[in-house]
Amino acid sequence: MEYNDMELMICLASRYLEDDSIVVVGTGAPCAAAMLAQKIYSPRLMIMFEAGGIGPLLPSMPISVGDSRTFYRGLVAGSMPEVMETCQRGLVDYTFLGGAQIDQYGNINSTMVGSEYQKPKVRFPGSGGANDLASFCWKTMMITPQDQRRFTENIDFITSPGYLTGPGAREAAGLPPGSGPYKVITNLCVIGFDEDTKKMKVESTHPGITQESIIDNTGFGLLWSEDLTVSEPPSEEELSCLRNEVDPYRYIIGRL
Amino acid sequence: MEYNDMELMICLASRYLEDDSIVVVGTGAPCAAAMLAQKIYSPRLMIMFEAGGIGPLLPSMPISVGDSRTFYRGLVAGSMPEVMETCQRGLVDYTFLGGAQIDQYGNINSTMVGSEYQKPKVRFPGSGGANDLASFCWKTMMITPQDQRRFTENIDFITSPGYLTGPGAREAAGLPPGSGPYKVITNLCVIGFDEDTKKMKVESTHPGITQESIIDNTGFGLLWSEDLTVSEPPSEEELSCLRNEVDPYRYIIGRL
Amino acid sequence: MESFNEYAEERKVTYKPAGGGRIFTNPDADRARAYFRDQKPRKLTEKVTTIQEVVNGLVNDGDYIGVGGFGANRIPTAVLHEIVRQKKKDLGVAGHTATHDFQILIGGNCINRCDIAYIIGLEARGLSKAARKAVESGAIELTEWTNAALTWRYKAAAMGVSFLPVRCMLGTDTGKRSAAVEMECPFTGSKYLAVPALYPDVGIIHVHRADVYGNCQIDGIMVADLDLARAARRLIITTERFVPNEYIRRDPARTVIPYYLVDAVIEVPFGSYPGNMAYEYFSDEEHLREWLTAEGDPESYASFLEKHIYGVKDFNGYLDTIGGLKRLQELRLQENLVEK
Amino acid sequence: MESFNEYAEERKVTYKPAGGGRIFTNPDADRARAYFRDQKPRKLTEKVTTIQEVVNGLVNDGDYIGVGGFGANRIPTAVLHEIVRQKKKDLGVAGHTATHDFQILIGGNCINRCDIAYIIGLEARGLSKAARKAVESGAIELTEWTNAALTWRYKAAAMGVSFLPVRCMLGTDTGKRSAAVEMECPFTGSKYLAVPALYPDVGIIHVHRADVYGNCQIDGIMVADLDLARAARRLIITTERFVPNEYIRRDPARTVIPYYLVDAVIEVPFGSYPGNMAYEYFSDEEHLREWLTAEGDPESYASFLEKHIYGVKDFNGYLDTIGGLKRLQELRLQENLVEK
Repeated sequence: MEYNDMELMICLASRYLEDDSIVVVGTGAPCAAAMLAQKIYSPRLMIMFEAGGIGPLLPSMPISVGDSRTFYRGLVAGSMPEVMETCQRGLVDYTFLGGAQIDQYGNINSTMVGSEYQKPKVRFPGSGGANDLASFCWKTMMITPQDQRRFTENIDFITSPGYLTGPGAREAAGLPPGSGPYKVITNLCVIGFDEDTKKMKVESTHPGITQESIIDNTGFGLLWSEDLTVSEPPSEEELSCLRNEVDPYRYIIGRL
Repeated sequence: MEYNDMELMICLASRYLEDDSIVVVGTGAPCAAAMLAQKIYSPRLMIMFEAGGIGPLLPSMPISVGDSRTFYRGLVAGSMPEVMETCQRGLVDYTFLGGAQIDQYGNINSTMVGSEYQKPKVRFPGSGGANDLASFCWKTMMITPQDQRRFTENIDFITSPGYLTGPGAREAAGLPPGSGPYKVITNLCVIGFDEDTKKMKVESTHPGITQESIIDNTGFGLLWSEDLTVSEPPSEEELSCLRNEVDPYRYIIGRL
Repeated sequence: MESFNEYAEERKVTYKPAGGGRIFTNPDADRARAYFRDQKPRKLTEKVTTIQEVVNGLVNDGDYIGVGGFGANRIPTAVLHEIVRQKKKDLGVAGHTATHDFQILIGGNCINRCDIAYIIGLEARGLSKAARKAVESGAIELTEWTNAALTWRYKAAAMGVSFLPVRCMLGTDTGKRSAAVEMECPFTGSKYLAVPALYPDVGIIHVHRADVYGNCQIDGIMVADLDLARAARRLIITTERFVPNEYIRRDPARTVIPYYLVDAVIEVPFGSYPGNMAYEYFSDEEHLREWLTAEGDPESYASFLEKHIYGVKDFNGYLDTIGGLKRLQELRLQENLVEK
Repeated sequence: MESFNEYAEERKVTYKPAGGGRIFTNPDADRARAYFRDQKPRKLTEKVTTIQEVVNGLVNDGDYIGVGGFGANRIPTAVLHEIVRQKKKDLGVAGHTATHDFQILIGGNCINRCDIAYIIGLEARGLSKAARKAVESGAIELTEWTNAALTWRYKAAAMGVSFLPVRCMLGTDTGKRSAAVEMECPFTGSKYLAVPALYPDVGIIHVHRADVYGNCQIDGIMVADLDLARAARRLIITTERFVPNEYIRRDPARTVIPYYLVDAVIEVPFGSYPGNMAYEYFSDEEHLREWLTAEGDPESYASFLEKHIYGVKDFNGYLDTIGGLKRLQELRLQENLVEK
């Protein structure tokens, strides 16, 4: 079955969300991945939204993390402090972030490009809840296209913490021990983080993608897993569920 | 009209609760005073209870500051943090406290009598919310019988702050400026606090009570107002309202 | 334009213990995070059990417990009686206006340490002689706080931080017998007391409605229970009645305790008796008076406890001793005839 | 027995600014207390007024405002439009996921400073070119925060303290561009950032129901509005509909904003349009798209604002320009056909 990059990334991401765990997601691809996971792999995955929606029976894709779908037939219609405090307290397993730049330690920039803060070349929306979720949730995941511009040695602004400067740096900064980046899912490969160096380590390359092309699309040196595999492509079940139930209007996955 | 000490104290106290203000009360005499004030002087006096009840249409005297009467047809059925934070934020005008001992600066003991903390001669319930309310509310009032044992130079334990050691002491301790003891209403007189020394100053003596008997019943030196008056005794309206509407079963005011 | 970073320069400040009290529970937020990650049941599965089992399994000798409600209002009586019946020992207790709940645990000699705000008294009902005697004997180690301070200690834990700044207890002996620490605001220089997060080993809360997963609704005031539920390492819920999950989902704004905080849930009709349960039944003032009176004499106290707790199998047995459904219906009527 | 006062000895610590950002509002809790004592309307009297009057009377040039809801969900559109129409200048804004609300104020050039968590974007809808241009030009002074940090800054104010300790922003440039201060826990020694209380001059919140005194009910999620309502020096409420005080008293547990926090209340049906109002009407995605598109070209932008804001008298006039009740009924249907 054919599929596009977005479909591939969403299907791969959905497989990492364990059943009986809690994930805080935003709109877009992360939400699609969580919905897909619920429908195929993890029926009791609990989805939270930072504006207060907890455990909805999502009827369709929310357009805002605060719209009424985020608590449609939900378990709790709470508040932003309620959700953020649940995260800070250590109850949330996963979160998904996006961003304009990411470095080898999984630090993410969603604030600005440029060298002068008050006069940015490009200004992005900023942290929103991203810094909070990357600080508090146990495992941070990212879905992002991979290229030299995005995967860069020195990002212009660390909006949300990855492993900062390497081993021990999160703990030294005061961030909760044991938390941090978990997987980065791109259009080329699935990347984890090396336990010793806390640097990105490619775990699987997508079908048809060469190591070379991954290296060419990355602005820093990547580690490679000793057990490097080829990513299992989206199954027919995943794709049909994603296309027919999760995103029937193809808002997120776009046209083939 | 005849009246007993409790009726006298409640009637006098009720006159100090201004309309359109907020008071946090406990059970017993303070609650009776607030209800009486609402019915005669201050129909829009807003009564709060520290367990969370806000603005009830009190059908009868609560037996606990957390029982269901404290929010009966109320404006808010809130929580303890909600009420305490409203007090800490500076929105609450009055509170009423009781206690076993009080000193000339209006410091109150409701914790223990004795010299050894771990082996008290008599142990009382402790602060409850009293320390909080005395710290946060703008004006603290007290209804108490007056005698040498209660009105004492050195109280055994400062549970709730009055003016501590005198002028500036509350502020130096970090307590909110402008807050503090306001009136002490006893069976003998109404006592205010001298602006300069923050010591108790008698403002009015009750009908038939001599200055001598007040001095005899006080364990420290009292100041006397230059405008010392005789307290206006309970009116017929006050007494009949107190007896027929506020406390028809005479739980608080007892038998004549 | 005005700016308010007056103290924006690096500066040395002093943390100074305000009191010599002991902190009975570890306030470390990271330790709590690890516990919540590993032990909190995030499965949306049935957690229905019995009072006997839950006390046997989740309440250990030496545990520190936090009790929901407000003394004799919406209290989890069934669990408290079972703790006494199972002779749990050396419990620590958060005494934020602990009245009848405290009195029950004192009856079983279950407590050896207590964070106090208000104990011994039963508000307008008078004082418990048994509780006073236990406390005056020195058998219970005490650290002094206030209702707000204990509420905010729960809130710190609920927020996931190890302390919060507060403005109560300043300048008083209450503060001197607490375990608070004097500090100042990094922005204004104002004095504060820091209070440590309070993570009870076990929280016990009675609610109006819950589903079998533990999603809970409470009517009326919440007292400090939202924060207690979030602060507790283990959380036991008793509920007046079970409702279907569908009922919970119909109005998610009413879910005040979500299932992922809850370790066990048990249906206990009239579960707050002899305490008041808002909109359900009033407190049994007669029975509470009997209890206070019985405490006056060792023999009558022992036989009172035997009759109502030790001598019965469970909470339903207790309800039988006080007149059963007939008496409970009177109390329901009293709650509803409130304007009389 | 274990004790946890490891750091119970007096000790020196260092407060160190984490970032060079400016604090736009005075975090002093005593100053706020004095204001609340003197200015907060504790009278239980009618506070009904009009949008024109309230913006004229309660929103001053230079004020710092906090907007309720979440960007394009339950936002007080009528007040925001009137602020633009009355050409208010030099406003400060709390930008916690400020999306369409921010976009409106940018349309009127009303903002000169902003505490940012999330601005410019409209979530899944894309980015506002006008907002981006305004921010990139350097015309708006920025201090960087996060959604949680801003929420907790409101909460500090709501609690009546001048700061709270938090664990976000640590180690990042977000922290370096904030005005937080590095400190440590008095009990555990753990590192925290202190964030300053945020007391907006004006809070503006749209609710589902309110009585004429300002007692408010909100359906669905609260976002950060409970704390915003308590933090704001002046508070403006718009409501979908008025209800009698008796309706409020029927279920006091539902009152999330009590009257004594409220300075003015105005009934504005469809008041969150073009934003979503839970259980009432969905967001008007078409109109929001038009708005984003119009921003692409100065002329079309000007005429768009003229048509929808400057050229109409009031919010009802605006609703006429987008199709009136017919369109609004479509959005109500959409909210109710959510499973389609």
